[in-house]
Amino acid sequence: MALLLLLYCIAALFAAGVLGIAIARRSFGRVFVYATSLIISIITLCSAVSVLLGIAAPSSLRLPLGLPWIGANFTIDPLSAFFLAVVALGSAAASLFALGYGRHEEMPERVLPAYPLFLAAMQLVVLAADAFSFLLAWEFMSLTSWALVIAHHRVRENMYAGYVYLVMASFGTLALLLAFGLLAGAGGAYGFEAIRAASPSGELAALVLILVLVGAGSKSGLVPLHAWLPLAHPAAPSHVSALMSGVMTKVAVYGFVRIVFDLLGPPMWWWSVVVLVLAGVTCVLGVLYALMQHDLKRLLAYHTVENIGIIFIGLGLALAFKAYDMRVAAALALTAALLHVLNHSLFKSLLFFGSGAVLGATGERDMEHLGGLIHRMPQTAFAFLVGCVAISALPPLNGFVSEWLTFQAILLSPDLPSWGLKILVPAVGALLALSAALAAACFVKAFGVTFLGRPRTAPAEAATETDHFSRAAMFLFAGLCLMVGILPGLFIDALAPVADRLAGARLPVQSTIDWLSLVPIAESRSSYNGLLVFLFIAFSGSLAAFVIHRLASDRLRRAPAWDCGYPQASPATQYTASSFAQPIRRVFGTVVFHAREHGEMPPPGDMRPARLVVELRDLIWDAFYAPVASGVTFAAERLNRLQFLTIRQYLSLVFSALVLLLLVLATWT
Amino acid sequence: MDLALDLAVQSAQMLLVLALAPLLTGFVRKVKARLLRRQGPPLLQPYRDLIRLMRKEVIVAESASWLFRVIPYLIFAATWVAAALVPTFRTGLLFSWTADLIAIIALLGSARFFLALAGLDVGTSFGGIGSSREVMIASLAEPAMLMIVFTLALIAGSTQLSTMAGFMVSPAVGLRVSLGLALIALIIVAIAENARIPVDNPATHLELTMVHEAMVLEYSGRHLALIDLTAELKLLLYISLIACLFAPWGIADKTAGGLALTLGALIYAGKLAAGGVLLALFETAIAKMRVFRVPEFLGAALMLGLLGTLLLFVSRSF
Amino acid sequence: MRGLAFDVAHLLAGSLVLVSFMQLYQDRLSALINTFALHALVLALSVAWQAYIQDAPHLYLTAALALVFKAIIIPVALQRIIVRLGIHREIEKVVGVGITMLFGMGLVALSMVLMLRVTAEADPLAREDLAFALAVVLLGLLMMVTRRNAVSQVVGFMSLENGLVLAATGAKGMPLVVEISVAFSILIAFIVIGIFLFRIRERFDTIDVGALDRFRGERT
Amino acid sequence: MNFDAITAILLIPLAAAALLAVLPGYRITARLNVFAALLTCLAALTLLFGRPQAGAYFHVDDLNNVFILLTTFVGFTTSVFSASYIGHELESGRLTPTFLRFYHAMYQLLMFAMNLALVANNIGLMWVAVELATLTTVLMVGIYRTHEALEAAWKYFILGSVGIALALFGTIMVYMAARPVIGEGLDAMVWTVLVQRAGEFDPALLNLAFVFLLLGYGTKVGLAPLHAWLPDAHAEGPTPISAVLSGLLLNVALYALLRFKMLLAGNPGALSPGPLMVTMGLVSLVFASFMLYRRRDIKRMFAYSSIEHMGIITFAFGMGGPLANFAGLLHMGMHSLTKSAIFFAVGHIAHVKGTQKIADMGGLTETNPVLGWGLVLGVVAIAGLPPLGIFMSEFLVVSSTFAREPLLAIPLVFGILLALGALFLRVNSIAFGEPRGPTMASNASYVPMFTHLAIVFLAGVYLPGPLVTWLQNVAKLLG
Repeated sequence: MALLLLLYCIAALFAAGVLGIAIARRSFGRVFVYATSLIISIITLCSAVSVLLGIAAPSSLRLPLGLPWIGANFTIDPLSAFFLAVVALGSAAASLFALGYGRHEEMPERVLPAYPLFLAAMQLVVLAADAFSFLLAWEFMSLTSWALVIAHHRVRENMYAGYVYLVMASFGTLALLLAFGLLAGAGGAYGFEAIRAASPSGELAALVLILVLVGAGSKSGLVPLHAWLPLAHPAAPSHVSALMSGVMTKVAVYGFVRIVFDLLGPPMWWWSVVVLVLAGVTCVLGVLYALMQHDLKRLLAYHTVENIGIIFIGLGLALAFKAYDMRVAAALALTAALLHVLNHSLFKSLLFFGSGAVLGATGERDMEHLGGLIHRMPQTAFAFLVGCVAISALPPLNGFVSEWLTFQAILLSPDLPSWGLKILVPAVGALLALSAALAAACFVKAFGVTFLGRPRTAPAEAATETDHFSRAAMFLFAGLCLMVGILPGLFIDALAPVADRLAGARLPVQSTIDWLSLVPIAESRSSYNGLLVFLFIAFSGSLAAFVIHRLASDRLRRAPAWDCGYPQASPATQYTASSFAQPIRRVFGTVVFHAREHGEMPPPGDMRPARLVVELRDLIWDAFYAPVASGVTFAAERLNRLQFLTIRQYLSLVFSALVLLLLVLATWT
Repeated sequence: MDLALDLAVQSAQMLLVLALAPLLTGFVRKVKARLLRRQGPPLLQPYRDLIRLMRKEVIVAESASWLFRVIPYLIFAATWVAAALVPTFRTGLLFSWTADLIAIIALLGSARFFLALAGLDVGTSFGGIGSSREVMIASLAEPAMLMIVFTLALIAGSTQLSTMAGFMVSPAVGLRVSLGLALIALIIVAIAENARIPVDNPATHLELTMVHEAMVLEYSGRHLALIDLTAELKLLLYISLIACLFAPWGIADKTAGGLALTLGALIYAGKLAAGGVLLALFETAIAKMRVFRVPEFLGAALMLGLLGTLLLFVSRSF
Repeated sequence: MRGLAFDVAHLLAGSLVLVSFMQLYQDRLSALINTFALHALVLALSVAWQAYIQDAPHLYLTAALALVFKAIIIPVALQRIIVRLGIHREIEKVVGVGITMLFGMGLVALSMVLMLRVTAEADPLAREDLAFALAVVLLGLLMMVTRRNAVSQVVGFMSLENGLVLAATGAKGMPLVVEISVAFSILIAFIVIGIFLFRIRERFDTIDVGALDRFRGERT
Repeated sequence: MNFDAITAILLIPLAAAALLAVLPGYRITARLNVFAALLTCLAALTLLFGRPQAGAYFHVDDLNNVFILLTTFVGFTTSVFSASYIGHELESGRLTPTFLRFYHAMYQLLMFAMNLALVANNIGLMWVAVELATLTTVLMVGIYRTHEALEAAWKYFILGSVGIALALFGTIMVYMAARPVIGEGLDAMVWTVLVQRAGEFDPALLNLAFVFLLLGYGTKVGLAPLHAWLPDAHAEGPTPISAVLSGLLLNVALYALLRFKMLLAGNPGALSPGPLMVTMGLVSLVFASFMLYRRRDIKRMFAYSSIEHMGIITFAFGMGGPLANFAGLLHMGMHSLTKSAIFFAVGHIAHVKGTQKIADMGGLTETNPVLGWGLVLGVVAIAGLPPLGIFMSEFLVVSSTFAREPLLAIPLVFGILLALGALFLRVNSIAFGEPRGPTMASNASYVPMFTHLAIVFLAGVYLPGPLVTWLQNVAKLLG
């Protein structure tokens, strides 16, 4: 009985959290909490995978908790099993990483209790099978992660980040609450079964879609609801950042998929237009924002926004195909999206682990203060490099596979009857291509500035390789990135039941194709074999090396770098992150960020150096958030006068209320 | 038997591209020189250069990391594999299904990714300038390339080069606006990708104007040789790509016998020569543009590609 | 007899409304307090008359209460307060008399309209009575709103409460009337004592409620 | 009448009040106070097992049974809290022993008044009880004799009296409406009789009556724009009284309102009270949420949050229907428990920090972890975050409303979100960040606070079946 076991695991996590309050300050507290989380996550992972592979049967369970007349319902079906596996995998790695990384934590009493609760909440969301339990878990997830974000509460930015995060999260939850209100109807049939049975009518369903898009979007970071994400994710301790970016956003995606693909009934074609446009904008804006950052963790957070965009492109395509009952195409798009969910959770967690290791070793998040770490932290550097290649969608790693599948799905768009989509989808494809290329640029910058070159500051100079727990976690995920990249067929087959359930069709079985290559539709149409590509590259590369070293020379001399006649140029003369991004900023930034740069010349006699000042403006914040904030402030300011009236004026308020009501009564018939 | 033949052809192609690449570069140089009424270096000069460099010892900067030494082999391998999968004189190569056009482009992308990293590794400002400009150019060239792929793939209903080439020779194609746009875009991208004039000047060493050369400034000896060879391979790859997509005539197909193969090979050589001449003509006719004009140049390519894709739906309805 | 009973009750109630208007008209405190005494007197009469026609002896108690407490003790007390405060000929209005009067008219009309909606089978006496009582209540409230001085606000409150008593006594056979009127008298006593309190402890140099603002919280 | 639970819950506080008025000494009186409250609570518990049948003056049905239990329980826990609180006040010299005696007497008197209002079957009696409760609280609000306290008391007093007057007028009119049907005399004021024959009353009179009752009792509930007394009364009075005010008195007033709403609901000709209550509820909610942003005094802030929640509850009852009513009842109970818990915390915080100014507090979770996290937990609960009880009730209100009246749900959600934003804006600066302001040791007992929070948490995840069926009956009763 997989489900029962899973629920026991969740209960154990809760217990660990409560226990964590007591033992947080003790020496063994860290080890206990993280080890427990690790073990439980592994158990969860196993049972989830077993359900996904059909070894254990899907099942449902009803506990006498939550809403009395509905109870707390839990179900594990392929969809939730897949996402549960993603969650558990991420949690396991994060716990493993934290076993070592947690040593750097100066406020364990604020992290240790909330951490297992956060894990438990995420697993509960995926398992919940009625609106109340779902939203309860969902909001509890926000709450616990909020507690983790503000763990280092003395830092003002963290408090601000936590505040924005909590408000946005509640905003999203309320949107979902409204959506469920519509789905459940006035009778309050909150069970997913009942909702499925009563699929709402056209415009009602459309309203639900919008609300879900707002709710899940605000949690997963769809532009323009992403504002909290780059604030909150970096603020948390790195293993938690990894969880929030790599896993929690996926739970949000799960919410979207569950409601829109499962509960909401047949879609209309224009839904996909909404989703696709939002998604396309999201992925390009996300990567552009990222390019402008030089805070490593914030850069990664913005890339989460980009990848969420990519995932939602897949989902939007799936909606479009599903609306026209093109099942195989829908299955392809959905599979692409889900595979990218897995991939992103892998390499984003990996990258956050890497940044955490750097943070632990140097105490720096700002790339401008780093550099040359590849010499001092070679293993971390290698793992981070793998993550960079993967997230830049380069073969033979996993990021490329899912984006390749998405492109294949895009290439099926001509068969769509609707002209709007015919035109829109290739445009979205252009956006996707653009964001992929920009992502590569961005990670050249991230890796190059952080790990290559010469150290820019003393801490970077003094960095030492991180502990073996952290390295184990990183190499685990690096290996998985490679594995998904070269053997995608296995994972796609595992996703088949999900696609079957939600899209009504499945891709051809991949694992039986010779050479384990990837053939979504037909070999004449398109195929890709990561394994062979990997082997060819390895082979020809080593062949070249061998031949050259054998037949030509293998002599090597170390010498100072070519200095153009300016001896011992200081490390400050290296290219910095912002100077690296400058050409791209000039190409895109002037439009997207109103980027302005001007030289700041000190007056003659002033010894200050001349500086190049770059001004960027976040148009989305200016357009959506600033007005709301100022509006609320204004209204509060005005209404606040009512606090300072005289008794007589208060009486006149009462009096006018009375007269008003009497007048209403006099005119009422 | 059949498999053996396929294997033979496949390896033949791999060696062929490797062998022809320097020759093509030398040819282009020669033609340019003649156009400028110069004698020019002998055709085989590139081979000599390569061999000389191979023999030299490598000088590596103190601040360079292991990555710096691995990267040349890596990018060479990636480019070579990519080049090996483009049908040159025969379609339906044994491993053609390993990577479709998108994957080939992505392979070149990974090569560029690592080369850009190499530029940053030593920690001088030249490398930085080179890499940052390289990725800027790439960030526009790659989407443009993918748009071109879209156009062709939507026409041919496949991203598999063999299939596409096969479709292109078939009468079903007809003459289309989109194809024209795609061709122009592809040429622009090819020029940018191979760091030719007007985007970049492979001959210059005036740091501030160069991109590719700045990136590899720290390389020497066999590493430099590999990088040069890679660049030459890339040029060859792009020309044969254009050839196989837009002038697929004469490419032998899977069933073809020895005669057809040799014929295909000859035709292929002809195509390469033609491409080289055209390239040389173009390069002598035009001047290098400022770095920040390049985005507009490539933006045009991107627009053309997108336009081609969209126009499909109009022009298809004949 | 029935008709007479009705007319007298009607007359008394109506005159109560009239006196309320007189109160609105007053702008000097002492005059206002005297008018209020009259108000209380009329109320006492009307209550007594109700007691007579309903032959409900306990209502006489209420009448007596109204007479002694409201018509004599309270006015005297208030007079002494304002004399001590030296505000007995103070003119304090927020809104001009004319507007106040007009507004009062409007209120009376409103209460009439509202009452006429009541089905006639509820006996006319009670109905008319209630109409007047409502008018008196609203006028009292209006007075509290339009006066700035605490004393006159108290007066306004008391006339409002007179309206209540009128209504309560008009409601035939309503239990607890006496208790309620007693309770209210206590309430008023509290208010008056409150004013005394403020006066005795030298905290508020005037009992103009507006002055209380200085001590309102959160003003920084 | 024979001695039963009702008599007990009325007589015990009354006797205790009399006793406390004369007894000297802080220790004994505080103990006695707690003891009396406990006894009352126990007596109320017996109502679960057997209820005396309705008399002309008193009755107990499902509806007021809920309230009685809540009132007596919170009354008890608050008395425990007040024991530790008042001790500190005595040491710090803000209260003199005489005033202390007076305070305890008043506390029990208030308990008596509220219980009376709840068990009263006679609308006149109910009115008298509410008035009594108001007067006692007025006296307690002014107990510190500072300018602010007196001013707050005075404001409360005047506004309260007007409210009382309006309520009485409404009550009289209900009688007038009932008399022709039921006949003169006591019966026409007995609620159980009224509700049976409400259908035959004159609708116009009932409407008029309800308007007055809504404004009269609404003043006590603290609905905007009748709320003016509430924030200052909470801010300036002793904290236990703030807790009782927010947790209980508002509920009692709302209870009175509900009784009359049921009368109107029983009459086909009368206007449906729903829209009125919904409007006032929404106005209060949004208004209070906006007011939360500018607060500098911690107690005043939570007073405004009480207004906000009263708005939500009124809205829920205004919407009607089984779901909304259930949610309203649940929300009422949860709010009483949570808000009083918060005020417990606030009381201790004010002692620890020696001030009520939010600006002078900071980093409480570091300086006083238990207190700080208690406050955070309370705010989390009051902001409607899971897994605490208010989340459940808000879930039900919002979702059921949106399904029925989408346009009404929008301002509701807006107000809730607004309030959450304001509350966390403040609690962030109080509980987190660099520690600010002085920190004195506090010998407070956190038992009451965490008892309440524990109950709220339990209710959030698990409601026992009997309780649910009971609340559902009440919800049906409310129509």
